[in-house]
Amino acid sequence: MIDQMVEALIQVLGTILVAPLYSGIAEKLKGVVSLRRAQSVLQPYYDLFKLLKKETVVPSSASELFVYGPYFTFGVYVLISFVIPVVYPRPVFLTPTVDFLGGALLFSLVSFVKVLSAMDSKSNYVALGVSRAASFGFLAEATLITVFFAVAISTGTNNPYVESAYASNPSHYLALDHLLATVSFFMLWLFETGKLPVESQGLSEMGMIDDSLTYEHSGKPLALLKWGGYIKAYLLGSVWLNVFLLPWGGQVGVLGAFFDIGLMFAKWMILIAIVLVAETSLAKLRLFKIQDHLAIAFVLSVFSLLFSVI
Amino acid sequence: MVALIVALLMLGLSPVAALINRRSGYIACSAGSAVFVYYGMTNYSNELSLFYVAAGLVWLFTSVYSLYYDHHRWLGPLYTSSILGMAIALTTNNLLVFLAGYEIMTIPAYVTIGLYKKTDYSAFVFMGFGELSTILILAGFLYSYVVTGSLSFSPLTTITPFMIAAFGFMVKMGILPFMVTEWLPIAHGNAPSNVSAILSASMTLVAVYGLTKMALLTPRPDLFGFILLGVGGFSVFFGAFYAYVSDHAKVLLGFSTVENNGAILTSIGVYLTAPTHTLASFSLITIAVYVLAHSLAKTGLFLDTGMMENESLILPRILKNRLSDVGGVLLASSMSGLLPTLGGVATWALLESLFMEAYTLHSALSIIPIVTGSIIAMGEGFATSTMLKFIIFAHIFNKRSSNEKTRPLILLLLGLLILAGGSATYIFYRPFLAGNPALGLPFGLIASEFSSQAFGAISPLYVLILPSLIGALVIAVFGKPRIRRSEVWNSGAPLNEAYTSFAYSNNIRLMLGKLLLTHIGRDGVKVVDVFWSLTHTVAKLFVSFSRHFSRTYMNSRLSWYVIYMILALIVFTVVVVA
Amino acid sequence: MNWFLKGVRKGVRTEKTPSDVAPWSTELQFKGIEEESGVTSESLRCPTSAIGPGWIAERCVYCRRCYPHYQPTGNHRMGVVKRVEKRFQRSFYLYPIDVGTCGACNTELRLIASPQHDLTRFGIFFTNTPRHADALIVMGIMTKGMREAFRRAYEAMPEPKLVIALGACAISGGIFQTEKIEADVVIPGCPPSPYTILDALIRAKGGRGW
Amino acid sequence: MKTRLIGEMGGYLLYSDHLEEIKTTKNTSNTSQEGSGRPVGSLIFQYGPATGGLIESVGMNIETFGEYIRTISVEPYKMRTISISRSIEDLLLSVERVNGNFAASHVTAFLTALENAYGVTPPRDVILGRVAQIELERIRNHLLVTQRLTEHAGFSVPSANLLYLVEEVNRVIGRAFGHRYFYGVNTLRGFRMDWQLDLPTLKNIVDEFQEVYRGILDNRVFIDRLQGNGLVSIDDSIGPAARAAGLMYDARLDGDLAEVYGEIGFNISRADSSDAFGRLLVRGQEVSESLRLIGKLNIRAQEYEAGWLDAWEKDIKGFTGGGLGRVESPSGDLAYYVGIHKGTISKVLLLPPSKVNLRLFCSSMTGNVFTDLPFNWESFGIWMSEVGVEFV
Repeated sequence: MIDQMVEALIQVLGTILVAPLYSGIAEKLKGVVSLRRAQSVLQPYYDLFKLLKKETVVPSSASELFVYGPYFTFGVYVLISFVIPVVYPRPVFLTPTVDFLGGALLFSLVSFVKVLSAMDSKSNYVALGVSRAASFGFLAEATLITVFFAVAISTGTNNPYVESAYASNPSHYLALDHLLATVSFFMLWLFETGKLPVESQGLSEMGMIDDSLTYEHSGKPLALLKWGGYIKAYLLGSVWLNVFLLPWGGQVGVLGAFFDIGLMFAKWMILIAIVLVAETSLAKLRLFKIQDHLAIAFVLSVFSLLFSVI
Repeated sequence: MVALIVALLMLGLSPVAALINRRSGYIACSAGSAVFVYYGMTNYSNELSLFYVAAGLVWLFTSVYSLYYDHHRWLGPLYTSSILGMAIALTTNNLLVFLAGYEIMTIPAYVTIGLYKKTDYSAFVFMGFGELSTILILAGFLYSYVVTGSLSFSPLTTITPFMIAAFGFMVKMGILPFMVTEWLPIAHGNAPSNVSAILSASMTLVAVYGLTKMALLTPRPDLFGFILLGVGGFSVFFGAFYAYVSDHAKVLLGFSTVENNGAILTSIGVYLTAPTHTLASFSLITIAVYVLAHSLAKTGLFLDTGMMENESLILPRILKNRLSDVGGVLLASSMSGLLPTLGGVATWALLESLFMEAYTLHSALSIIPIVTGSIIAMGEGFATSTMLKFIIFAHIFNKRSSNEKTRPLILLLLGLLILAGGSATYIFYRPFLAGNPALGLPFGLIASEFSSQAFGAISPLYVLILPSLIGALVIAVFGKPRIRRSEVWNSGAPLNEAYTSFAYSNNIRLMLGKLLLTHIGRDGVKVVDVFWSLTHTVAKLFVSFSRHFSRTYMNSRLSWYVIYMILALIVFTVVVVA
Repeated sequence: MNWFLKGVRKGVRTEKTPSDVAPWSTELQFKGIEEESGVTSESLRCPTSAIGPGWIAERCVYCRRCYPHYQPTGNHRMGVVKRVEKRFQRSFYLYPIDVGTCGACNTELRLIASPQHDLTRFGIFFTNTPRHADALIVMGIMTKGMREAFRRAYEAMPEPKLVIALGACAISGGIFQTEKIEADVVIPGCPPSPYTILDALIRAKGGRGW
Repeated sequence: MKTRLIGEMGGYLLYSDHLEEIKTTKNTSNTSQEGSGRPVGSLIFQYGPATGGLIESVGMNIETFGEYIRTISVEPYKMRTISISRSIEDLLLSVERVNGNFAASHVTAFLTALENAYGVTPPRDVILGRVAQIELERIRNHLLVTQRLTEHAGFSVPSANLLYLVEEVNRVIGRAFGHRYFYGVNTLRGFRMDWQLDLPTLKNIVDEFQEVYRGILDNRVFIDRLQGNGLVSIDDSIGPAARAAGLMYDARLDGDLAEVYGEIGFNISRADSSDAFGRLLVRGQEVSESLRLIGKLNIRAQEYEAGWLDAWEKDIKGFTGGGLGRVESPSGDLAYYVGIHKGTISKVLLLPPSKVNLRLFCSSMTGNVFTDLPFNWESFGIWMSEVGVEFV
């Protein structure tokens, strides 16, 4: 049990502390391809560090939900990092808390609380973005659930760790259902993390979707929301890497857990490279075309499910 | 058994008491409901007992709420007699008594809607569908009598009685394409909120109860279940979808009931078609848990609308109160199917059972649960957006402050009940409990199983505790934020007009214009509910027929005719009961 | 893919040191034959009284009437930093607000994001909400319509925060001779060149300038 | 070419060949109309004045029932007043600052109005110098507009590349004229240049722009954001918007500098779609055309001492009259009317292109959605600074 706790600690701290780095690297490389020297790879840490020291401005009619909602969502993200194989390849302490589907429901819980917390500001700009996010939510949530199930059905269990091990077998890996689920989940990841062609981190308020959820926050709650965003990108990205794209190489044991952090770094460089190409060669879709993007992801995931049983 | 008699006696007395004094009627009804809950808990035999608990809790909360809400002299007697009818239907084992209870439950609802009516056809539509439901159920029961030769609920060898009755119950549940029975009377009849809660939360519960009870007596597995499964799935999607584009608070909730009943129907479908007994018993528990989750949350949300001055979410004026805010958010999160609430466990269990079924079937038939599961997953996405819409525009935007304590407290209690209820599901899922001491969970796991091996597992208790604990830890590490108040940032201008609920869901109207037949004209956006327009045509025909009939044969005012018909039905039922 | 390859092929185009600054956006210096005290704003017909004694950067709109008595030196480091905020050393988010510009300050401010200048390498970024901002960059003359918006933007920002006045209009009223806006950092120029802006921003967060 | 109404300037209507006093007042507010009354569930969404998405301060009141824009009205929050009761040289400095990005166009139109009032013609070299400035401004503006469009589309590499080119154009201008926005360059007596115009560098810039431009036109997703976005009616459009709709309409053909443009051989650029995409096409072509024109002008690095002003200075006291100056700014027709009473300026009227474009923008927004607003806005090249200016 002590071993499992240490492994859990490495997995969770490895997630919380390393997640911003990947965003930093991705932004740096994106800047370099855009002809610039660009910011330090450690920029996300600098931003978080500064925000944690700043004052928190709260809209006059907002309640505690506005201030403490981000703390709760951060807590849920940390809980999810116990549950899914994002560093260590075997179940760790507290892993059985929820299964894959439960994990998907926890992601929904986060977005529910995040939306309420942001809307508590009563800002029209937040409402504008939330109304968009809400209208795509049905496809996004459905895809997340079906993708998780696509592999669950091929293995007969909804335990993410078993699925990871199952997919590492080449014949399972190359099966059509696995490949479809892989593509589908990647498309979903682009949407969930606000990457092109779905969203761009621009300055225009008129195009905001995800950015609107942090539009009114400041200081510590903002830091936690941003940090939570990095963790979310890391969690979903790592699931994609460990369960779908590259289910190989995880080492066990306490020392192995340290090795796994390095391994994840290597895997992430591959993901970052793919995203870099996508982010620098694509433009942002028209608003109502985003549903097409998600609909394709959803249909692929449903096909993946069908192929896995027939 | 003593408890049941006491409960029924008190519920039976309450309409009489209400005639004399409304408050005493509600008090009697509350007390009866409390005893009814006690009866359900102490005599827990199978999943059907959970229906007693759910129904009793709905009546209890609504009756206590009505003490602070009612403002019409006929409302009390009608409301309490409807509850009496439900209690009879739920507790009897006799087919005819069930039907009598069913009618006693429904008829006061006609009258209430008739009293509050704003349009003619709403009462007629409700009555029309209500009687259609009764006729189908009666037919199913008669067939059952023919098969078994017994007037009590008894095991069947054929599925036909169940099939016929199922359609009757589905009409009552507002399942696609009968969605109109669910929201129309509430909206157009503009029923008071406590009656809405009864109509939407516990009347459909009785229908689900009847359906489940019949299913339990029917041979299993049967392919008919796949039809229920699929129809349920589409009801989930369309219910949630139309709820999302509704801006009338009660219509939204009515559609949400359609969605939840669809999920329950799907679960019944899984029960009927499950290839293994383990899966069947898992889905049976899921039906009951879903019913409990839906009844409590829906009751709470309808009672919430009772605190609105204007039932349109576009311009709601709701009493602002911290207690009801918290309660509302908790109820909405359960309706959104979010862990760790009761609704979250139910949603998880339903999806899990669908996918387990697809896995165990492992044939072309798997397509049905897979497609249904995917459609329900989409519906759940809409449900989350819908509930966010409700809670945002009822509780966050546009509100007035109030000092009222009691009604918000009821809402808060319901919210807390539903939050804690998620962890209480351990009691119901007793055969599926598990633990993993090596990984820090010595107990508290609900494992979904289709054979001896676990498919997946969740621990609502841990989900309830851990995030808040981690959040508190974060506060301990980084400190509490330094807070300064300032007005909302609206790009440098004062915020004059707030975002409306209509605008919130307008993206979908534009995006899914083909499905909604969106029309943008000079006066704004219009969407057409395809099922409604169909039913509307039928309803109009029905209304004109009834008018013609009443003018020709009654030569009197329409409302007299309605009252006459109701009285006749009451006499009929009393005779049957006797 | 196409644009990814193009971007890689074109390479990084960020300048290592400042080069190529337009002369009439830099510091002016007396280069005449007579005594400096002999030439005044009046004698040189300076429209904003930016002469005497010496050249007053805050007021100059670079009309060149004082030429050849005063000539550009090429020194772009004219910003005056009255308050340094070290907490923003590595992360500095700016919210620009235009209270009445001609548009030139706006363009020059945007151009500090051009690959040549690249503000992000100094940890400086633009943001679209004052809630996320560390500094408010105010440009232009204070117009009636924008006064409230400016106040709201300032109110909306969390502490600690800086106010940076950019361009002659904001810091002295410029050619329009209106009120000056009180600020922690003052960046003269009409408009200030991207070099001048970057230099002042870097010094405002405790750096050595650019 | 037939006479066209361009717009309204302070109680007068400006036609392509004359100015006419308005007899009946009609509503020319910047509001698009759809239906009457407010539908249920709609709200006025206030965008601006202080935004992160737009370069300048501007307030938009958008009537919407969610995402769909019913009507829009634009409010210039930054209203500046320029006093005309000052020396004409000081006034010139203010005119430069009406719109920094079109400073050369404004100064040229203003000076031309003045010169027309007095009936004097400046030396040809001065006119050529002004034309060169306007064309340089056009290149920079079109690059900036293209950059803004790519930025809104999150198209990071072309966006950075274009911003790089805008900065390079500014540097070319800065080296030649001493100032990147032509401030202090034009005087009543001519214009100042410090250095030869660096044509080879400018050619490289335009070449690289053309490469980027072709690249972005290849991207379906990007084009999709512009096509069908912001359709304008042809009749009342000016500048790139008019030419995008295929009209042979350009003040360079019939404005005050038409003669010079005619001599150096100006080719009008046109497209055949009156949406944001068409406007981008026109701008793309115009960048090359402007470069070609500048190459032919061969302006020299020297300051002119114009003698034409002497006549004016002699009888400055007694002169009463007025003149109109009209040039094609990067965003379309720009006109000044200067009235002189007994030797002092008594009236300055301005018709900036942004005022007309603003009306076009508003009318083309009905039926659009929020996310497409920035694309349509940028495609017109509107500068609020010149809309909110009043000469008193």
